[in-house]
Amino acid sequence: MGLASKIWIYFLLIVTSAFVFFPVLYAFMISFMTGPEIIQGKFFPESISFENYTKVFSRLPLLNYLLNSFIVSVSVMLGQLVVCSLAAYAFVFFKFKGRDFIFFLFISTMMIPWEATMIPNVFTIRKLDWFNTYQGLTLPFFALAFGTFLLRQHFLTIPKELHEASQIAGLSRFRFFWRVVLPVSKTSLVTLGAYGFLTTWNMYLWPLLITTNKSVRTVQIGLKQLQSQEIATEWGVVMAGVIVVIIPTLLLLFIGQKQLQKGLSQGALK
Amino acid sequence: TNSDSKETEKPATDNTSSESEGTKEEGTAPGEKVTIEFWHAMSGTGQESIDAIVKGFNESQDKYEVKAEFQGSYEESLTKLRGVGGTKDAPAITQVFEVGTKYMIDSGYIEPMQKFIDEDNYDLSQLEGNILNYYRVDGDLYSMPFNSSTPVMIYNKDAFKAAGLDPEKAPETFSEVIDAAAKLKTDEMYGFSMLTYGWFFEQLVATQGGLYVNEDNGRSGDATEALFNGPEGLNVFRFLDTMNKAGTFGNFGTNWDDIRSAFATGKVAMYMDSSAGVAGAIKNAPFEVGVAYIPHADEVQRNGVVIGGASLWMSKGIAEEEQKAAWEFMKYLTTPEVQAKWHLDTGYFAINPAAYEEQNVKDKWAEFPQFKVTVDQLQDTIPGLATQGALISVFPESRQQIVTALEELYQGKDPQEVLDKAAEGTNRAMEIANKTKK
Amino acid sequence: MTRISTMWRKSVDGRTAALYLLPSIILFSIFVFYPMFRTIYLSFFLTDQTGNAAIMVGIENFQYLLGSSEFQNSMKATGLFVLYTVPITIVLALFFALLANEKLKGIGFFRTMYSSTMGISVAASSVIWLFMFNPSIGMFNRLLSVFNFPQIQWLLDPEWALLSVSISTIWMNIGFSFLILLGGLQNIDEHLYESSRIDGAGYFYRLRRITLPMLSPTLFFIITISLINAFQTFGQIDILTKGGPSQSTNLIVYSIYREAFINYQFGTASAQAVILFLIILVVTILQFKLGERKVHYQ
Amino acid sequence: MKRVELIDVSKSYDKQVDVISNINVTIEPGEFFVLVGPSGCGKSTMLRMIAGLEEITGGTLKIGEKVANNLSPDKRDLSMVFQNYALYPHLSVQQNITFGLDVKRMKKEEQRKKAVEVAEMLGLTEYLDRKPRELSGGQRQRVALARAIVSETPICLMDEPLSNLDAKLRAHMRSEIRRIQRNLGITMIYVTHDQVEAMTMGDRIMILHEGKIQQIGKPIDIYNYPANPFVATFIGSPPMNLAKAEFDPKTSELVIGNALRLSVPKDEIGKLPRTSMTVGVRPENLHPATPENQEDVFHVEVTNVEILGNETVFSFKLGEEEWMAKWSGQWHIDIGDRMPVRMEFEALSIFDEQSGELIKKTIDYGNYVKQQEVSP
Amino acid sequence: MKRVELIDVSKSYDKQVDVISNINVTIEPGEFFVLVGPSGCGKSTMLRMIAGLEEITGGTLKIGEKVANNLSPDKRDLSMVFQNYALYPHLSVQQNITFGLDVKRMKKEEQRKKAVEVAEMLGLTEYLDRKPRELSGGQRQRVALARAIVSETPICLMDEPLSNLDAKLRAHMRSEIRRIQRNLGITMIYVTHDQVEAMTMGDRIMILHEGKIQQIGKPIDIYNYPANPFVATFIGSPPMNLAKAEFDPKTSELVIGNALRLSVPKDEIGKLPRTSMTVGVRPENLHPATPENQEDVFHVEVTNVEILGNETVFSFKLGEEEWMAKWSGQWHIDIGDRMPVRMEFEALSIFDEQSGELIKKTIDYGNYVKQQEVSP
Ligand SMILES: Nc1ncnc2c1ncn2[C@@H]1O[C@H](COP(=O)(O)OP(=O)(O)OP(=O)(O)O)[C@@H](O)[C@H]1O
Ligand SMILES: Nc1ncnc2c1ncn2[C@@H]1O[C@H](COP(=O)(O)OP(=O)(O)OP(=O)(O)O)[C@@H](O)[C@H]1O
Ligand SMILES: [Mg+2]
Ligand SMILES: [Mg+2]
Repeated sequence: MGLASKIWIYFLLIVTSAFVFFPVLYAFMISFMTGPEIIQGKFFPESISFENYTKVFSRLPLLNYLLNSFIVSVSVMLGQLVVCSLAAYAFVFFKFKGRDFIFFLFISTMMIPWEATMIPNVFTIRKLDWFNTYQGLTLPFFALAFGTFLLRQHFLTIPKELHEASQIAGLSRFRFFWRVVLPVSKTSLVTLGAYGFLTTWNMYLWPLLITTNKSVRTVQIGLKQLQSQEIATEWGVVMAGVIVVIIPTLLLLFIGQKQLQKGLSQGALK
Repeated sequence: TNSDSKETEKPATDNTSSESEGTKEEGTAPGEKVTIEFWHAMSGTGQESIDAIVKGFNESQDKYEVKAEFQGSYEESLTKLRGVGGTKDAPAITQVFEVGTKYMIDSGYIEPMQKFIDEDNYDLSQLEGNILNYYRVDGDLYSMPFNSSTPVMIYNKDAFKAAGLDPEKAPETFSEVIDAAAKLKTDEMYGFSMLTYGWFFEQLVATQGGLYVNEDNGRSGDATEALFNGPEGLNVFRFLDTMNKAGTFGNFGTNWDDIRSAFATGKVAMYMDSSAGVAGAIKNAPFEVGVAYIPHADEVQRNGVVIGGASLWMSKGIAEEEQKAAWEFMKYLTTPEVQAKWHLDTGYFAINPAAYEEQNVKDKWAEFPQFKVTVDQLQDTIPGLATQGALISVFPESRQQIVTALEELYQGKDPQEVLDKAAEGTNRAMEIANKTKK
Repeated sequence: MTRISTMWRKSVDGRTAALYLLPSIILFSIFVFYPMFRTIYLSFFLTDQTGNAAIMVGIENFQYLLGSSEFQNSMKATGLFVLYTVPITIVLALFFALLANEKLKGIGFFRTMYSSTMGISVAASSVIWLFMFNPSIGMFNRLLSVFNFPQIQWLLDPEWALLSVSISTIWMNIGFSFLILLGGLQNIDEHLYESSRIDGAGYFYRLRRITLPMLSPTLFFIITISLINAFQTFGQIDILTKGGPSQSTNLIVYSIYREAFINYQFGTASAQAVILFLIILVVTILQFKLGERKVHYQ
Repeated sequence: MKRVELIDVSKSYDKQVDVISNINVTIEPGEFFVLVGPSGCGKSTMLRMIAGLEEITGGTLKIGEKVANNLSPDKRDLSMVFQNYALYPHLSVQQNITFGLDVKRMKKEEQRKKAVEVAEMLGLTEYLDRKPRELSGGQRQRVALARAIVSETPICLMDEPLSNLDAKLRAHMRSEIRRIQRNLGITMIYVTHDQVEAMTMGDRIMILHEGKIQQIGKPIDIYNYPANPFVATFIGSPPMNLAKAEFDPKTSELVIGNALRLSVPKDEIGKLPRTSMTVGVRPENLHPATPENQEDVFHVEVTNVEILGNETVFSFKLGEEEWMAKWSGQWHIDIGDRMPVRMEFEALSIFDEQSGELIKKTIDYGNYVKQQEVSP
Repeated sequence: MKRVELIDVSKSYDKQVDVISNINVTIEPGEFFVLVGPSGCGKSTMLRMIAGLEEITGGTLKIGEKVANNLSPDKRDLSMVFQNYALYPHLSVQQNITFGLDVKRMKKEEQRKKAVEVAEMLGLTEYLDRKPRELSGGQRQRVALARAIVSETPICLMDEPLSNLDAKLRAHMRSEIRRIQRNLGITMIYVTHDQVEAMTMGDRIMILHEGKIQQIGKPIDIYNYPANPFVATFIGSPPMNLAKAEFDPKTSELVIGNALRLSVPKDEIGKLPRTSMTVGVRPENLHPATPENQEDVFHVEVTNVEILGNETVFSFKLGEEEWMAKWSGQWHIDIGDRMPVRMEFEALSIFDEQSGELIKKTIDYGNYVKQQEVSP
């Protein structure tokens, strides 16, 4: 690559990524401001004050929430990886009657608005007596059409020679899945994992509806607790909450990115 | 868990069994504390205050333990209550917004407050009558008022001075407001604004003595027809329309914080806010803030305001002991000290006026005389059907219709036309609700 | 007898596959299909305040909805919203992914930047955008005033509101689309590029003839997902506009939410959900029919 | 050690024309069976059918004594070297090699030992920790080969396993594969394009052309007595020279390509068909004429010359055909030179013109050291 | 027509040991330059560096007269056949072939014409509409080849382009490639493992071993006068036989592998080193002894025999070395037979034992038709 095009690309990279990241930066700045500063619409805080952060932590059992969020997100992530990869594997490496139909049935679950199914699900969870439990928070999300779809698309790109070679080596169906398909699909698994983790981390309504006390509540509910309806919102505190809530996920993305990178450099097929 | 249904049918007097099964984890062996849940929708400072009050109650005695749990917005917590309402999983106390009153009464999940008042011979007169009125249906009090607020008009005294108006005398009638707004209008600043929210419309209708729906505002039977598109409602829409057309009205949408920041940054000189927002307005504004009664139409007498906010409801189907605990807690809530704290922390009214005699409240009022205006307005209110507030189960939906009507009005549509449309929508909603009612 | 046994043997694939699909099927049945059938059932009823079916009205709910200008408006808004967000999100994400696919020093940093929005919940990002759109203290209007442009009522002007919500939605979705597309790009066999570069193909030629065709499974995927997600957008509407002003951002899902959670009209809410489901179904089928033909699998 | 039997096997992709049709062949236990044929004739397809990777459209495949048409590949207990290697990109060379062993739950220690052993044999020792994409083409091919070798299955299928190796290594591998196959008694089915491999490794060769069997037999028999002109030109490099010929009863001579006359020995005349026929002669049987031996010599004009080091191949026109002669040693011939070439009737193969059937074999050209004088 | 010049070029992956070091070579415009070497010696790497696909770690690459180290591949105006084909899976054969033409905005009609033409030549006509995955290995390779051929760039790089083709097709392709290269004056750099290709196609050959140049020269010169034992054994199949030898001044004989004594002609004695040396003799120079010629004959015990059709190769032990002899024709030899073998001192190549340098060349073994009698 020539120097000129390198500079050009770097320029584009810097400008566009700055645009993308700006809102986060903005929230970050606000989280250090006092009420009047915010109202005056400043961009840089006059002085770095951690008052908002201390308020956030004193108001909410935030560490507890973070821990719950973490447990729930990791469980859902793992559950999704297992359930979805199994299903996607069946869709790609098995031939059976009605495969396309069942696949479409799966896809169709994505089209059902979650809001429409939520209330019956709350009743189901209550019947199962899963209020305020981790399984209530996680289990309904283990099966994910999106994840199945994502993995299916990736599995489809696995050269069929690998399947053939494994069959010749005497690999059973499951072991081919375990020993070959999963390792070479690392990128998609990491992507799906990140997706599962983040969406779960960011879930609000469901954890709110099936928890009635702090024991297993997650951090997004905490975020909501910082905003008020009729009484003036303290934006600084809210933004501090936002920052606290997104830092773990950004961190995860960063680590995931590294993993992804590693996976990619090794995974390139053929 | 399949004993749920049996449990609810069983008379609550069967003490032993309801005790052992009723309060799952914390089974109440004699001498142990009775633990109850209190579901609320207060976030931010409100929640902080509630937590402190609950802590105070738990420490004040050793028989009961209250656990205050945030359950999301009013809508969300109500949705959740639907999941557990009438069962033993229901919380002993739930906070429900004022427009859910009719819904709660009809739901069958709750035990009317009046029952405990009567049993305990509780003296209701110590509480603010104008607040109780709202929650009283056919003479019975159904729920305990908790966080109550009314609308007020807040204005920028500095801007008044700059425009040559008297900062100590806010405009009182619609036409006064219209005139003042015209004078206050500058390139940077609008004269008047109001959150696009049905509540304010209701207030402006009520203060003229107008009813919202028929059947005596829904209090003598299930309402079937909206009346808010009558002359009073039209007055309000014309009032807003005039300013909007004149360019003196600023539209800052449906979000409380937007309109407040507009005021704080000098984008609008007068606006309608909740009494609970007064403290914040004063704190954030870099200028002097005045608080006034809400305006009324020129040709009528001011009737006053309707109470807003939320009240506390007692669940049915839970152990009697828990109901008792809940009642004790509610009584604690109404004590002047607690109410004083609540008022100071949040800006909501004290439902017990004795609280205003507490020293800390007096101190605060001395510092911010504006607070007193809110209370005066409430106490000046003339009790009547209009100011008692409407009682319909589809209130949230109706409010939404009003919001749409207001938005269309601001886009330049005809006031009567948009109002009629809102009334029509409300009528349909009421019709369905009445049809499907068991 | 032998025929049965061969059939049994031939179906072994199907039976094993069922085993792999079982967890998904069970969970879907409980948490998706069952509620969906309930929804469909409810859509033929008027419900009482607690959400139970009360009066059977047949297809009246549907008739009412299709005739109601409010719902038509909802559909229109949803359509426009999908039109504004999906193509732009994907084009931008693709552009970023192509940039970030270059092998350069520090590219990992930029990749993290681009994907960062995926790590931010809809609630959190909506709060941030709400703040930026604030007509008095928000970033945008302050910028406009610095350059002496007229102020824009981002979320309050019915002309602008949908656009503003779309802008923030594009931002929220870009991280995820970016990540998926980047993954797709990196899976393309390096040799193909080598070969084409030797042929003297320029950047855009390569993009058109190799990158896009080879990326087509991923593109297909992300388009499908984005479409479905766009039809189901809810969170940002709830926080940014609550469907207003003048219903201009009252997307169908938000309208369903409002019907169900605020108005307790489960019948009409269900009917709306069913209609939405059908719309997405049709779009997705079209997408599969038209799209998958153009997709090149290995 | 297992027998592999194909009975009337045929195959078509997508219900189109058969790429393989009516194959009948039995590969004996422990046999080294070589499959050759022009590119695209269906060799890989046949291997893949035996391996169970491709469905069999028609006919029966037996492995051992069992019908295996519907047996899944992992039940067939065989190993295969794929034409395009099919290495696992995510595994190191060593893991790739031991993949099959691991599947069979062999002990790790033993796996390692085996891997090291076979890597040693294939010159892969220093690459054991690399990933496939860090290897050269030939190294990758050797990994694929190693994978098949370590598995020690009773049947082994190899699809051009040495095509990317240099001559020296290839010679080495040839003998190694043969040795292992013999020692373990593996039934080997081996596809190759290399004449030397085909001639030296196989117990039998099968020649396939457009999905049909042309001839099966011992390598040397096929070389000497090709069943038809196709086989004649396919086996042997440069290929056998062919031309149309007619018998001229007047002079008792064979007129080859309208250009060359060769007297026919008396006792052979009866065997020749009266109509025209196809005659063939291998390039190495077109000898340089010596001063002593001037019988059956004709002169040709050289159109192309290639010196291969230890032998020289030159082409010339015979009638409409381009013929080639191969002489051992390096000959300094220039294009345009007229060369005296000697051809004997005995060296000719004669095929029926219509059916292509072999009518007259070459005489046995074997040089018997013990029985006869040693002579070139 | 462009010159390609490598000056002191070297390459290492990941800063590890050099896989290519200090390559200095100039490939002349229009030259057919063949690159050979054992698997993994760096041939593909070198091609990829010339193509610009691999960074050059050290040294200078010039294409035409310009330094090209940092030139991007598309600016180098060359074409390449990849060892693993690198076909576009999503394009049909025809589209694959015309990809490069399309890049150059050639008219569609003309593209089609060219594609059909080259497909005809490579026997791909019926596959033009298929996708690569529906082709056999050899067909894929031909598509890759076709792609390079149609592009008609001044420089063409081919990485084992014929390895998956059968002998007949390969022979055909050899001459076609050579013809096109000559006609268009393409500068060709050609990697192969095939001895015949190396010997017949190249104007010059370069032999690479562990990234270092061993010898560059005309094919026949390299065959006859290998610069060192490595080249000697690498070029020629079977390879040259090597053994340690010492000169015994007493008897004026060369003692080869402690087993064989060969008398040295007087005038050669002076040229031999006094210490030990490596001698080599090509298998085809180990002649069968005839009754007339009993000089320098020795008897060996046969350990292995391979009949290749037109020639026979057998092995025997000489001291510790395994030697091979290649006799033309089919010889019925059995393992264990004792064979009389004749070897002439003139045919020996002698290398310095330490440096490996060639000390004594074989005498010119050319058979001159015109100048001398035709004799085997
Ligand atoms: N990406 C890589 N990383 C590290 N080493 C590599 C990489 N690619 C090739 N090599 C090593 O570099 C050496 C030369 O490889 P190259 O592909 O040039 O060999 P080659 O001469 O083409 O061999 P072959 O005839 O087997 O194709 C080999 O030893 C190989 O293992
Ligand atoms: N998936 C497929 N769909 C259609 N035709 C195919 C497919 N795979 C192979 N063929 C065709 O079948 C024929 C036989 O292919 P096969 O791979 O068996 O040839 P081969 O003998 O191995 O050739 P090579 O020596 O070139 O590898 C070829 O003409 C090929 O084009
Ligand atoms: Mg093949
Ligand atoms: Mg190579």
